[in-house]
Amino acid sequence: MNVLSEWAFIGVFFVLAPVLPALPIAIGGILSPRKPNAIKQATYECGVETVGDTWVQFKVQYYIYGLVFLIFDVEMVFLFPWALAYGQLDFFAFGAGLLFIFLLTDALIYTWRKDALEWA
Amino acid sequence: MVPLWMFLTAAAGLFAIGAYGVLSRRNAVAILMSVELMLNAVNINLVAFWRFQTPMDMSGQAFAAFVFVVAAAEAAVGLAIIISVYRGRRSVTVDDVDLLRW
Amino acid sequence: MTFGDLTYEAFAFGFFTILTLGGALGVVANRNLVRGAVWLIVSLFGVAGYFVLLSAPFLAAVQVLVYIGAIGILFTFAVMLTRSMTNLNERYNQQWWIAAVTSIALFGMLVLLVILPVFGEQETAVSDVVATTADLGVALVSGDAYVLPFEVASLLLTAAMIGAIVIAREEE
Amino acid sequence: MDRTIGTLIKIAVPIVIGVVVILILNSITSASCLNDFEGCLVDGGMDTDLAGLIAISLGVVLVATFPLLVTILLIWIERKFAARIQDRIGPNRVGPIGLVQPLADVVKLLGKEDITPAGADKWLYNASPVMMVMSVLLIWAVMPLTPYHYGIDLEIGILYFIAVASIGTLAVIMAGWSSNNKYALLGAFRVVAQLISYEVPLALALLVPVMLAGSMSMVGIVEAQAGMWFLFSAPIAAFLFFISSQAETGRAPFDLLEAESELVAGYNIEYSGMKFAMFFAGEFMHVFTNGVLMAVIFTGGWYGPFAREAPLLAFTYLMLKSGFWYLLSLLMRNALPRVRIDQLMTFNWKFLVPLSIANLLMTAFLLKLVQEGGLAPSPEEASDFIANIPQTVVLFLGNVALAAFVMTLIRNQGREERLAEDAGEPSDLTVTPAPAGD
Repeated sequence: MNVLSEWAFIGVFFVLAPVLPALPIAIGGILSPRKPNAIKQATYECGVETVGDTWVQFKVQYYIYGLVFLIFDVEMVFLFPWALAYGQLDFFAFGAGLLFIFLLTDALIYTWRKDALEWA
Repeated sequence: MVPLWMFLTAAAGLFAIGAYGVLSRRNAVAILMSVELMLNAVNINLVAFWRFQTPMDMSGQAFAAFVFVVAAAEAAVGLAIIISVYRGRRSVTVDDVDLLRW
Repeated sequence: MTFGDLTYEAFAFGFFTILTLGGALGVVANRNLVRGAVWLIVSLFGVAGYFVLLSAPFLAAVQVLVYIGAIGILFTFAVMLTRSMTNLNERYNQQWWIAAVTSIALFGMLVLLVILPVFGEQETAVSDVVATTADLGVALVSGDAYVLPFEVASLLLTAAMIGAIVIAREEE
Repeated sequence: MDRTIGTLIKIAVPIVIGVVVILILNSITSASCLNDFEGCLVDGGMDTDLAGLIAISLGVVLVATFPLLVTILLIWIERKFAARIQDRIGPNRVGPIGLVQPLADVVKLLGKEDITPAGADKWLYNASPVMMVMSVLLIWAVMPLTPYHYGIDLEIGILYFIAVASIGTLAVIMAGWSSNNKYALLGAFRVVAQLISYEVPLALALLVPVMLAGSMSMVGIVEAQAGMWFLFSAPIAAFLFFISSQAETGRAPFDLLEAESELVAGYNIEYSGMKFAMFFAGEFMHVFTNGVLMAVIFTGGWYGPFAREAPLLAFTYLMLKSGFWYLLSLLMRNALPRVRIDQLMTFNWKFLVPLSIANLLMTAFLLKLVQEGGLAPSPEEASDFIANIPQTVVLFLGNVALAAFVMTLIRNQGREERLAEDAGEPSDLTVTPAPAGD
């Protein structure tokens, strides 16, 4: 079970990592004065009263970036084992990887020509 | 070592909760989230059987990787459809989207 | 340092179950969909913990990277874009109790048919030799194993990307 | 004359102190109980698992507090460096040369009042600064500090690093949403769009060292650089990793995170006191961590003459190399103007991502060519310098060719645009001025 004892370190790290930054925040919470009043807690709009609640009509652009990132992220899932085992593979593996990457670059070229990646 | 049936019951529970979410929620995005849960339950089962039955060969991990691809593609296209439905109908609750053409 | 005795592992398994099933309940029964997305991310962390317990570290890292890093963010964007984050009072449709009954029946059926036969004997794994990520890399591209699904997966991703972009930005 | 002696002394004194400290520490670490702490506990009558757990948590505390302490020093270095570039002195009142200034800042911040805005989402609001710092701290779990002292040698080191970096993106979304402020939400979404688009070239650039080293674990990558640093066999990948890791932390020219001209100072507008300080501590630590990662992945981590015999000497090599990269990113931060959001996105999707894909394919092809042609160093002589030279020359030339090709492409593109501008009609690729809307 060597895999598990390796990850025990990571498990303890995941437990301790939030504690270390939370410590100063907690100390700050104790030491600092606590006098909340309505004006202080109003949302900060450069001094102007807030208008309407917190949603704003969003552009689809954010979704397009998230989508392209998702597709390239999943491409990463396949490319990491391919790159890892690349030493012991032959030219056929390079061809398979080339085709895999070529198809996804083709999708990127499509989005480029359709100007989907523009910010405006 | 945690026995196999514990993993299977947990995955079955996750699958049932996901099914309940799909069947009962009104908001399309919430339904898609529950579908993601069901896909995760399938993934747990795949990896659990791979670990207990045949840890030597690669079938389990490869299958789980392909489930990732399908889940990602499904989430991407599903959310795109929901966004364009929202643009057309200004609401995402599933009951309003009843006409075949809008 | 041996770490594999039952108490620590069972404790870790219990913690991850709480994360997964609690997150799943949060996704199903939340008022404000952004918090629903956060519950989904919590539940996906639990599933990543399962993969670690099943000694598949590559899948655990991929789960965090793909699901939480990309799909979680995509859901948050979609929730913002469709303005469904204001707290929805009627979350469930009318036949929610039928849905509840069917899902409980589904869970019972799964337990009866799938888990009972396996209940007794599968206490420990068949062997501890676990295939590594390099073997996955070799398997993904070697002729006799998974090279065809490997290429079809990239085709599927291309089609999903182009299709989603065409649908999403239809009006400009 | 006495001024030069004064400056000489000022330089000599810290170096002497540094050497003395290294010698003392070197002798301490050979003490028995420190080396085998767990054995110490077990002899003291504790059952093995509890001892194991305590040894692990001690290791975790040691590995996690190092970056936090270094951050305090970083704040001083940043302010001094920025001051010197703007031709002023920088903090020098508190302490000998302003060294105690960061501690004074921390004490002041501890005293500041934490105002939680009305209608804020309590749980997410408090969790996001902690998650921001956590996502940086977790990277240090796999960092190989010396040949024998490192957190843990994970078999999937690099993938773990990218996965943990995406938790930082989540922290930004949660901060933007939970502070119930329109502009914070807008700022958070612009920053998340930047973070996720720059993660694509980062991951593609990291594929090249994994391919060269044949292993994903950080310790494996450092060991694979015994013969030749990856900086020389994959310079374009190093360039891509450096640029996208700068953008990933929201520093230097990609400074949208808390730019002054930003919408009301970006997503951390509703935070005050120690929570606000945590966002900045996370950012400073992230920049230093990127410097150390640049050193570990591309410039041979702790490798150097006699690195294996004296672990502390190896550690100083690592710190010198990461210091170099860290100062380079500081220089970029203080010298370059800020990039507008649409130029930022066009730069990434139309230059970095295609370049990283071309670089990956070119390196894969050349690596296969070298292996077939027999130029590659055989495994047992992989660590001596001479055997690595043929493979590195071939890869370096490939990188130079790709860079030359890309440069001519850009030059023609620029010339075509100038011609179009002279002829009066704008070609389709000129960068349109910033849109009036968001």
